[in-house]
Amino acid sequence: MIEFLLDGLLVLALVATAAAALWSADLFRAVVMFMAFGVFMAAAWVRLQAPDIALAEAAIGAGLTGVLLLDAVSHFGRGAGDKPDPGDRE
Amino acid sequence: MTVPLLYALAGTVLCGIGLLGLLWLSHLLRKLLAFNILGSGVFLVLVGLPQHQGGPDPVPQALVLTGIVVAIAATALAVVLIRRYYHLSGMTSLEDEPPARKGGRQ
Amino acid sequence: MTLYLMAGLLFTPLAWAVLTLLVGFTRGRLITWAGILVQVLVSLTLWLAVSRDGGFYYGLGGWDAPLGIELRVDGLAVTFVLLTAVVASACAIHAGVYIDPDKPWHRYFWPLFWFLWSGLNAVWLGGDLFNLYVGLELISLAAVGLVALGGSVAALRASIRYLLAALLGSLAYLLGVALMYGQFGTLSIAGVVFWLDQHPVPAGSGLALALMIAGLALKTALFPLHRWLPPAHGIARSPVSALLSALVIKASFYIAARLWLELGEPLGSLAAAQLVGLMGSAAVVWGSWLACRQPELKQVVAYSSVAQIGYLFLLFPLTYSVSESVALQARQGMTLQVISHALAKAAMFLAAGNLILSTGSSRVNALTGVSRFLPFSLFSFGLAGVSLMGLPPSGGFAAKWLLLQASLGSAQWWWVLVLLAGGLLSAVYVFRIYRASFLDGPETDQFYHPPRSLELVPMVLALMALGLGLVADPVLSVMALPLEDGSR
Amino acid sequence: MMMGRMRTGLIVLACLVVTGVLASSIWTIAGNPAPVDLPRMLSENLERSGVEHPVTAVLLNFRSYDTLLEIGVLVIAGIAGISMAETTARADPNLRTGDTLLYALQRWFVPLMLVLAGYLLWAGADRPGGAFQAGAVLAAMGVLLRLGGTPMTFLRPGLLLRLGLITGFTVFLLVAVASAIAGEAFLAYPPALTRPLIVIIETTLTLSIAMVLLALFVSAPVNDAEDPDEGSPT
Repeated sequence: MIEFLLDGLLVLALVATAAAALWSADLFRAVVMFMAFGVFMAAAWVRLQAPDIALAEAAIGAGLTGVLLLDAVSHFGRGAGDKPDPGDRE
Repeated sequence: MTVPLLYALAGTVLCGIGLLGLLWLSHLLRKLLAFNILGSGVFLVLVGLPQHQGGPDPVPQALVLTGIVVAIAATALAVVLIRRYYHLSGMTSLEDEPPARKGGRQ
Repeated sequence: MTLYLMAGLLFTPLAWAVLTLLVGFTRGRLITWAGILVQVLVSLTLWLAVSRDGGFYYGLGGWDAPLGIELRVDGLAVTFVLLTAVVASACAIHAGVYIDPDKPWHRYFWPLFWFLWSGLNAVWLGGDLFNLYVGLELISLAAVGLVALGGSVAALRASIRYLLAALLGSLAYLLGVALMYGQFGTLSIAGVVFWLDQHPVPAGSGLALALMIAGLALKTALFPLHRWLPPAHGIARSPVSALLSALVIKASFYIAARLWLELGEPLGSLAAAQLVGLMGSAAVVWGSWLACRQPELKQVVAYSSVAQIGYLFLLFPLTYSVSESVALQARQGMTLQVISHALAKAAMFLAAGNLILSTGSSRVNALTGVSRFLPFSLFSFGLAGVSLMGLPPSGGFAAKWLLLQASLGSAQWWWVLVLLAGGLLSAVYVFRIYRASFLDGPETDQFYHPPRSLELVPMVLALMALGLGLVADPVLSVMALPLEDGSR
Repeated sequence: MMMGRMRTGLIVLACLVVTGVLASSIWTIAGNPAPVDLPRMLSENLERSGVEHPVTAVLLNFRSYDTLLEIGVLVIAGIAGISMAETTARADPNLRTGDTLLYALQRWFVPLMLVLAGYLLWAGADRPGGAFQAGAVLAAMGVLLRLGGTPMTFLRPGLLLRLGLITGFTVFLLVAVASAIAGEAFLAYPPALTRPLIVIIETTLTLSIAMVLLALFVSAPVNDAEDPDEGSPT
């Protein structure tokens, strides 16, 4: 029972960080949320008995992709395009 | 309901979120984040669904490792393209026509 | 013997990608010519071997499916391997002269080109669902890299858009693969077909096929998912456009068609088949209509690709719950349409590149008076147009004739209207180019003469497209060869 | 504005429908057992694969063709990336050398990561780990060094970089074709040499994977020279 609770919480955290990564107002924050999402994904892979993927996800998903995107965000500058900016202005 | 099935269903939700982000958001970096989230959702389904009955299955796990490497390659390439695009045009989305170039394409 | 041929076929493009990466553009061109020679010889020999002895399965790494990856070497696959060898060689020869060797980034053209070729071969031969995914990604990334090469704003815009569409399509396909694996426990297409032959269709397996075909339709730019194609194909260097339009979009279509032909009957539905056919028809009409209205030459050709892709998707309704003979006609029509469009469209893009080189402008209006200076490239363009319009004796005519017969044979007359409308509209956009070039303009003496070799390549391709109708029967007989089960 | 609302609504609706259909389909599929038991076949053949860890066996033996092509994808991304990079060496003004936190991170993490990468690579044969994870850690280490201001001249587009990008791929490819020349199938390792060959492939792959990822990170911007494209009016 307690295990299911744990898994449920992890799933909730995954969904919440994914949504936050896409819709937080600040781009920098969005990428940090994405890195948190990567960490939770790594945990999910451990729960799925896939340690290989967990390692790869932690190194690539959370680490490398995150740094790559953070670097890009700093290139864009914090001011430029940091609104969620939905494409519905016609 | 088993643990792998739970994660497979979580994968579908992530797919939905990722798809929504990819279609709705216009900032290119956000689209890229959405692509990665969509990919993670697909990977969860790929591993979770077969493990629901059979226990750990190394084949989809290996496939996901391959998929992750392909995803990082695509992401890194996209970042290079997007950064250069921003550097040259000052734009972060594909929505507006670039000022230098009017008409020509419908 | 065939074992060595297979190894050569898989090894050569990858090895040449490595070799050309290490040298500059000019030396890369020389190396590429050697590679083309090897690859064409290997492809041709393999085609002859298969047409004599029949197809076989080739287990990579010595492992058979489902544990390992099996390649499926049958008549259709080797025909497309040979087609790729012809078209890619032509584009490479053209590119060797066309592309400016002094720009430092053009050294990366050759390795990307060879990776693209290896990806195409992987897709034609692939018999494993996940391996096809990797092959698709190989093709997409190489194609995006080729479009972006040089990196002007417009090229970057087009390539980012192309990349995002291609990635979304791949993920949809991969999701379908995940469902297939969850359902059947195997990734081998033959394994799934074998199991479905003997068991009732399990519930919930239609979605996997739908997802895969939807993703592939996006990558093939089927209407209404076509909007990424014209910018990408229009902005790239002409030899790259030719590769993209002739071969790259065919790869994803080929997988969709294979999946539909093998799994469509058990897993598909009549509504889905008709829907795909409807989208194809809309593509034919809408793409041709827009092609008539584009101000830029290469956009005309790109929108013509959107239209010609539409014909291919008529395969779906024409093979679902129809008689065996009708399905055979539809399959043959599809094959001929792929081949003739590949040849004709490559010829057209290469000729368009020559015209742009000669007039110094990409606009249709700028062609005014060019007919007096560049009749050869213009002639190639027109010959290719004949095949696109579907006039006899071209390959396009044979393809559309077969599709027409299949429509009538299965009493689906509404596709006949599409075939006719598409033919008429394509005549309009081809003649529009001609009219522009035969007008007399004020400044008719400032044209640059491209080298003869540039003009020769599209002509050869256009003549092949034209002559395909005459040799359709032998080509189709190879394609219909069954697989030898004993060689597994 | 009205159109925009409608479009947004449609997109949200479509995504909800996709999610719902997908979830219900997964629920149905999860109900029936898969007819082919691949994990069992795998464990039966594991001995012949040369490594003890099943995931590594799948990646580098049973489905090695996938891996070969996948490294190809990585190399393509690297090529396309460096085709956009500067061709002349120039110091990157964006490097943040003065950051003390970064310096501390570097001092502690870099040796740790190096050890970790080595361990992951070595562990791959019989435990979780392998070339990809090790390569990624190595690349992350490089990124850290780069952010700290190490110039990394070997990442300038030049022959050295291109050699580094493809070394792993080339070794893999040569092994694949050597077995084919010996009369086996493409990529079939000779039984006696399976394990050493896999180790060699993994080691060179680790270096190349790290190199590609690092090159993509470093080459991200910025080169002002451009080609006039064919599609634009002149």
